Amino acid sequence: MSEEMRVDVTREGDTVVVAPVGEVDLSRSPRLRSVLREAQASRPKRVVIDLSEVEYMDSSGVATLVEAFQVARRNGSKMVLCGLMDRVKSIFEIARLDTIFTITANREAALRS
Amino acid sequence: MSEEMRVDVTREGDTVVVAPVGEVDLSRSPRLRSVLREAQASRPKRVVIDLSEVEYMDSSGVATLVEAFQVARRNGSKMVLCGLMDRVKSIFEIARLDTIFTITANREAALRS
Amino acid sequence: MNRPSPSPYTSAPDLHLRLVSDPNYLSGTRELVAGVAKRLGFGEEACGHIALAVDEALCNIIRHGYDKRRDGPIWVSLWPSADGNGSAGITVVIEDEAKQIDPGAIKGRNLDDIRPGGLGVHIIKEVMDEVRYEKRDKVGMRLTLIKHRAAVPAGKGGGA
Amino acid sequence: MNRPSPSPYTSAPDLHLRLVSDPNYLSGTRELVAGVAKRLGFGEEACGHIALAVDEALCNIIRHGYDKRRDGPIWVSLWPSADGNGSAGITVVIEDEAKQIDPGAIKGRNLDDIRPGGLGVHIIKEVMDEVRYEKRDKVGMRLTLIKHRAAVPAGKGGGA
Ligand SMILES: Nc1ncnc2c1ncn2[C@@H]1O[C@H](COP(=O)(O)OP(=O)(O)O)[C@@H](O)[C@H]1O
Ligand SMILES: Nc1ncnc2c1ncn2[C@@H]1O[C@H](COP(=O)(O)OP(=O)(O)O)[C@@H](O)[C@H]1O
Repeated sequence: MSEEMRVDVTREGDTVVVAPVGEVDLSRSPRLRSVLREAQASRPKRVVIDLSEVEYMDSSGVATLVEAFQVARRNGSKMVLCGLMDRVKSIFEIARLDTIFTITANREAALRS
Repeated sequence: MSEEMRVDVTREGDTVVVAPVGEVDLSRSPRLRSVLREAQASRPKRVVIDLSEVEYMDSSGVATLVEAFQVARRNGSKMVLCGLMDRVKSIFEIARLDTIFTITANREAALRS
Repeated sequence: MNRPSPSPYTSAPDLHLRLVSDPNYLSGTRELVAGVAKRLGFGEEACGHIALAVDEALCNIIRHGYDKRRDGPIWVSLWPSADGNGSAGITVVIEDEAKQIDPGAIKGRNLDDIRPGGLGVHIIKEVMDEVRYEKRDKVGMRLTLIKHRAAVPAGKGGGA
Repeated sequence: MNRPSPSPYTSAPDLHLRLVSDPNYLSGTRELVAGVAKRLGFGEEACGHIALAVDEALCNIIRHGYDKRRDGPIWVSLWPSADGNGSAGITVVIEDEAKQIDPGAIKGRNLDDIRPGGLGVHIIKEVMDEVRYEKRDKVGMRLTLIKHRAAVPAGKGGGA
């Protein structure tokens, strides 16, 4: 009944940038998960997840990112999160995951990392 | 039970600027009404109502502004609205009041008008 | 408080909110309605308009129906709707236990007459595709609001 | 659908929402809860946290209680609360007709073990002041969430 969440995927050299748009909750995280799986299938050197257009995230979104993080580690690729709004950053802090992920302020910094 | 709406009032020469903050709906318009009454009591030459921090307005807010407009006309003072967000402008259009009020883009333009 | 009489719809609404007639709860109710409309595929402006129509209807119930009493019950029911034209939309039914009034007596005023007030019904009819007031069986009023999600033939749907 | 059994509170809630267990309605429900919390004087961050706790609780009901069925009833009730310390707050009660589980078996996991999932209960307990799971009389669970509005520390202004 509802529209699918928009998730923009762009490739820049060895890097793939995945940018979901909107609210990543239980109704939307399955879509983010399948886009991430596809993006990671080619084993890119670096996966940047740009959250600058994500206004809300719950634990289903966080779980999706933890899963992608584990895939990246298995693949030997680097994963970076960027552009987190305060309320999104807050859930990573509550989950004590803010020190596990590499987090940069914006996409440019993530691409340089 | 709930906090009162913030309404900033500043005087610049013969002009009084009234700037409500937040959502001007039935729960908040009585407060805007009393602030406007007080601001208009001294019969200022010009009343500027700065709506740039108003995220929402319903017909009770519009009615409050129409009332202030009528008081201004009786007092021979000029009344200008400024800084309307799109969703606020929309209700003035639906009420066909967008041509009755003098509306400027921002406070500076209102003070020059 | 009694439950509202059965709605004109055969299926239970997906969301059904009971609130008391306190203006402080208008804001949360608007957010609920706009949030649901967004998930049903309405754009930002349309979501704002649907929430505005519900706000205006609730204001009228509080002011005219309950004479500003803050403890009267109001029920807001939401259904995703599929209309005959293959386009989807939202149906909102608002019920109260307040004063009954002849539906024909509820109408928007002539806007050329500039005065405070008298805009609510006009706004509701302007932003929604279908607007229908009825008396409920024993007590109170029922207002049905429908908005289609685009692909609506030019010329707005019939008002009340 | 049956109504939930009487809540532990003597007065009817100011707002009482019934929704079906469809993840698409999480968003509207969050907006309702955050909008009401804001009017009760909570600051922006606290409103976001209360809405997050409700979202996590609903997710768990949908996933664990109803095994992802989308048509199970869920009731969310909201009360403004006044506690003994003279500070106000909000009480949220969430009820379902889903699987019953021993409240003691619902707990957050050790966060040192990094794996997907297992965060919901931890988040709920972290952001709310009181969290109580119980079995309802015959069927389903009841979760009571309370957040106090604190004597707001200077600096952080209470919401508008
Ligand atoms: N829920 C209601 N109960 C009783 N009367 C109503 C209700 N809604 C609208 N009305 C009537 O319709 C009239 C027009 O309403 P409206 O356009 O909102 O303007 P206003 O409320 O400012 O008069 C009201 O004055 C009132 O007589
Ligand atoms: N409403 C519920 N109904 C049944 N079981 C629940 C409910 N809420 C939580 N649980 C149980 O508590 C556990 C921990 O939940 P949570 O911390 O949200 O992590 P996750 O849901 O990812 O396992 C769940 O795995 C489940 O066994």
